[in-house]
Amino acid sequence: MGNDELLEKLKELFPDASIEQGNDWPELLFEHAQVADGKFLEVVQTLKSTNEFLFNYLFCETCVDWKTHFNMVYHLESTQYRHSMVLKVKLNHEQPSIDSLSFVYRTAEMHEREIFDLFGIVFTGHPNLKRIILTEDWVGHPLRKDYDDPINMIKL
Amino acid sequence: MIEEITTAKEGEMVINIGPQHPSTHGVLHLLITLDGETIKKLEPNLGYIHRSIEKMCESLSYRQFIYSTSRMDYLSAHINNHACAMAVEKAMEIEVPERAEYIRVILDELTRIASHQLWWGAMAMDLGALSPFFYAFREREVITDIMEETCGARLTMNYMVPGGVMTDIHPNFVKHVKDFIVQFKSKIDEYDTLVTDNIIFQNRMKNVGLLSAEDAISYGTSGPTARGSGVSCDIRKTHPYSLYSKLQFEEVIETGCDSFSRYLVRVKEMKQSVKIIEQLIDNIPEGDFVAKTKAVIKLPKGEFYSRAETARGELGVYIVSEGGTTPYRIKFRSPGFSNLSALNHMVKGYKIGDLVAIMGTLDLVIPDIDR
Amino acid sequence: MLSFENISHGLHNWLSAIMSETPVVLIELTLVALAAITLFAALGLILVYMERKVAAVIQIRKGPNRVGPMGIFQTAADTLKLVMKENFMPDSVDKFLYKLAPFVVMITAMLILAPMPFAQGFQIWNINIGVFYVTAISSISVIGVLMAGWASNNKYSLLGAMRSGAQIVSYELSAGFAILSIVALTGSLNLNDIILSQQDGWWIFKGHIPVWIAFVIFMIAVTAETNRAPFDMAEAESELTGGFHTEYGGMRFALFFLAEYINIFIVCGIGATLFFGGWMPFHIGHWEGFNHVMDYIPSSIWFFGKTFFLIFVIMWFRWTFPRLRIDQLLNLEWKYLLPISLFNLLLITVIAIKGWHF
Amino acid sequence: MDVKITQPSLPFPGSIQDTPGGGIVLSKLDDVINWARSNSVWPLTFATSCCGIEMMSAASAKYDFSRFGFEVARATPRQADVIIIAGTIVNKMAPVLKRLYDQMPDPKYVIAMGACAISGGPFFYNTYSVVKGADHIIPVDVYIAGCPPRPEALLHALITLQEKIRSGLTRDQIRAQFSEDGK
Repeated sequence: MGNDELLEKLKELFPDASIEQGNDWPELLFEHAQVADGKFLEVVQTLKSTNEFLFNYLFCETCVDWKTHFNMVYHLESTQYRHSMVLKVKLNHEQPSIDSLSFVYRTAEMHEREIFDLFGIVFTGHPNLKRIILTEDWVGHPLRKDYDDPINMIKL
Repeated sequence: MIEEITTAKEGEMVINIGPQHPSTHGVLHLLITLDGETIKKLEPNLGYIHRSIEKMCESLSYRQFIYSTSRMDYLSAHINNHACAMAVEKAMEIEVPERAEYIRVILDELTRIASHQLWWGAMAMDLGALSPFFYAFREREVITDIMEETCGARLTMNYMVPGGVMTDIHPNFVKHVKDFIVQFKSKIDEYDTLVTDNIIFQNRMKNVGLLSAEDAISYGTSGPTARGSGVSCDIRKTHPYSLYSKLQFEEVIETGCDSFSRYLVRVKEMKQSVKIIEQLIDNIPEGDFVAKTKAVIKLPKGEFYSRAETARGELGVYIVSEGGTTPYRIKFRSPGFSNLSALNHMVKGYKIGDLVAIMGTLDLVIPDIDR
Repeated sequence: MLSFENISHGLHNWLSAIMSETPVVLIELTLVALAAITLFAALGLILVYMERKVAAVIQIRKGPNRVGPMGIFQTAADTLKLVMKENFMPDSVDKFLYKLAPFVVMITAMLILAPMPFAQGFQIWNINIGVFYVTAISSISVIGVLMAGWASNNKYSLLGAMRSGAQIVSYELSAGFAILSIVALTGSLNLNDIILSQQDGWWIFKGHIPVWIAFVIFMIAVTAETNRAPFDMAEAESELTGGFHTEYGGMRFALFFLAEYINIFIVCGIGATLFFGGWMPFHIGHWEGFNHVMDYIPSSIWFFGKTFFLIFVIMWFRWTFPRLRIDQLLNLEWKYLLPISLFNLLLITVIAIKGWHF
Repeated sequence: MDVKITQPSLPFPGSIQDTPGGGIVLSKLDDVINWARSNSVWPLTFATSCCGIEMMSAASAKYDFSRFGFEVARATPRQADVIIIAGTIVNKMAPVLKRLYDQMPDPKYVIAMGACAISGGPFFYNTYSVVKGADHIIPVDVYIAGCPPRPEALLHALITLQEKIRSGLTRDQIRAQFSEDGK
């Protein structure tokens, strides 16, 4: 499916989300309230199992700290149709939490542990949510913009 | 990894592999639960070489941040640089001169061969055959010499810059690459006699470390790991970049889903890479090797993603720009990280010896996983 | 002619002439012990050097060549360094067993030197059950390995030791059957008798294909018994870092290291004795002239030549083959080698009874 | 290296007096031991990142450090003499490195290979997890510059280490000497 067609289809399916054409792929942005209470899993399941989309390959999962809020960014691809899309969810900055995708895409488990480690986002329903890269006793989440470590970081 | 890692039950033994262990090729730490010699559970513990590259890149300019990527997956340094340069070029809408594209693809493929050769030697070493390592390095050293001549470094090149390549190729480049191809073609069969056809080796590899196609996709694996399970995922074919849409080569796919298929994919990929180099090496066009760019690169506001096929799989470079001279956020989607997540699934029920073999076929580079 | 036999006899006669029997025996025992230890050390140095050079040749490189001419003092430097290293002991080990284990392994290796016929009439102990003695003693070394693995209080060591136990106990069987087939042919357990029975040709040539099968099985089994690649389960560097000797360093490690090479020497010596006639020169049936020419080469050279050739073959294995997995290793023994060697022994017995060999 | 052994001002009765010839025998023995130690430097197979590949290159047929007797790479620290820190050391790795070093029996040596092991190298600024130089954790004998250093540089470092060993006292002996002198 081409990007334009995909954009139309997504608009039909998710009328309340903000959808726009990004630099490469259609971008679907949800506010956190729209996908709270387990609705996010439904959205992802729809994207994964609807015959038109079949987004079965989560090739990148990451997070961006925009100081006022976090953006979870999921890059999805269909190995059958070879089309891709970007799924974004806005999370609030105080208590960021979102449903874990580790039972939908198993690769998400490691990615989410990394994001938990470096951004401090809590994934509800994650089977083994603990730090994976930093030591257990590490204080703070270093990829947040307000992270500061005067001992280890030498600023240029 | 779905189950919780609990303390060892009666008759089980928890054993630490790594951080310093010969089979992990670096400082990976694996916590495995054993019943006798059979692996019940495996949990990777990363971060022993987490160098905070993503944080560091947030304060580096778009010309500088490329160097840190050659230290990420140091065996595919050129391809990493290429992916980063592509991301910047895409954002700046820089047209890369054709000569630069030719040089880039040739070097990419040489890197792929060198990486696969090192993997081949190291994997044989994991299985206890020490000699193939030396045979692999014999050819690899020729590639390193070619790289050194043109790029000035043996391993971490930083040769590709936004808009092209840093300097023109060395006058002897074409000749030496051709010599290498002749030498390599005469030796590649030796690899098969020494390792592939060995009965012990085949027994160790066949029907070990099974990863079905669905699992391969679900675990987000890419590169030879996924292609060994019959998943077509070569970015060079599915989302062609640079010159790859014009080139004649096959995407190597094996459907065995076991360690041996992953092994075969890599060995065959070396031959395909030679094929690609042969198509390009005689026709490097004259012209500029780098497009004219401003001294200070400022990316427009937005998000940019570029994908490239490294020797280990798909590398994604995700740049979020606020319009300044430094990226707001950079994420490197490293192939090894996702491939490693499938390891627990692959080793369950096999022996310790198999774990080493399976890890060998995943071709993990730990700094690439930890970043 | 100056030979080992003449030297030892001359020494004995001279000692007997100047003193009574008891001091003679005592002095001779001391001399033998000294000679055995010297041989032990020298063999260790030579074999390690040889291993490194063989590896270098197979791996298209040069190997040690800086320490002394051609690097021949390399292993001497290594040994001296290991002796001078800190003699430490980890805290959590079983102290007594930890100290004892290397000695068990080394003493076992030295004990098997006793019945080895190094040259014509040159043997420490001409025992009439030599073959039996060798098989019996050699299986003690596994106790040392198990001891080391257990005492180290390290999971890798324990795994390595357990693997080694399973492996040595299984492969003893087929090695035993391969040895038995020669015993069946000669009808004697005395190593000297076995050698003398090969006066008109070595068993490997006289005994038809069954002896070849026995020889191949013997080589596979002893490679496994000495924990050498492709059967180096007990050490398995890429899996278990160091296997049973992970926690050993310095001199204690050196003892394990040397014992491994002495064991190789011994099993190859036994192999050479059983299948290639030991010190017996290359004889062909009743070609008196040819046989006479061959006799001019000293018997010790024949013995060491054959032994070192077999050692070379075992080293060749090591640097060529990948390692087997533990279950494959045991399958190979119990499902293939053992039935084959049992049947082969039957065949050889028939050959021996009917006298079908040359 | 000349280390002067200062005579105690008041020799107490019963202290070992220098006898003619005795000192020579001892010093000769020391020479032999140093010769053995310098010629048998077994590295630990320890590599964290890129420099490890150049270490492997140094083992390969083209550079072949087995000529000097370095090829007996031991996987367990108990049997190793030298630890070649090939690559970046991060905060999480630092205790492990210290422990590996502690597990090695004396005499032991350390080579810091590459910019990362010397000072953190390219990862010096703006990183929260990199140890700025492995010598913050364990004492280093030889430093090799480069990112990564060439295999020849590694060979040179190993030869330098040999010279250092051959030239005299080990670190602990020097330390003992200094503490005797009250420094």
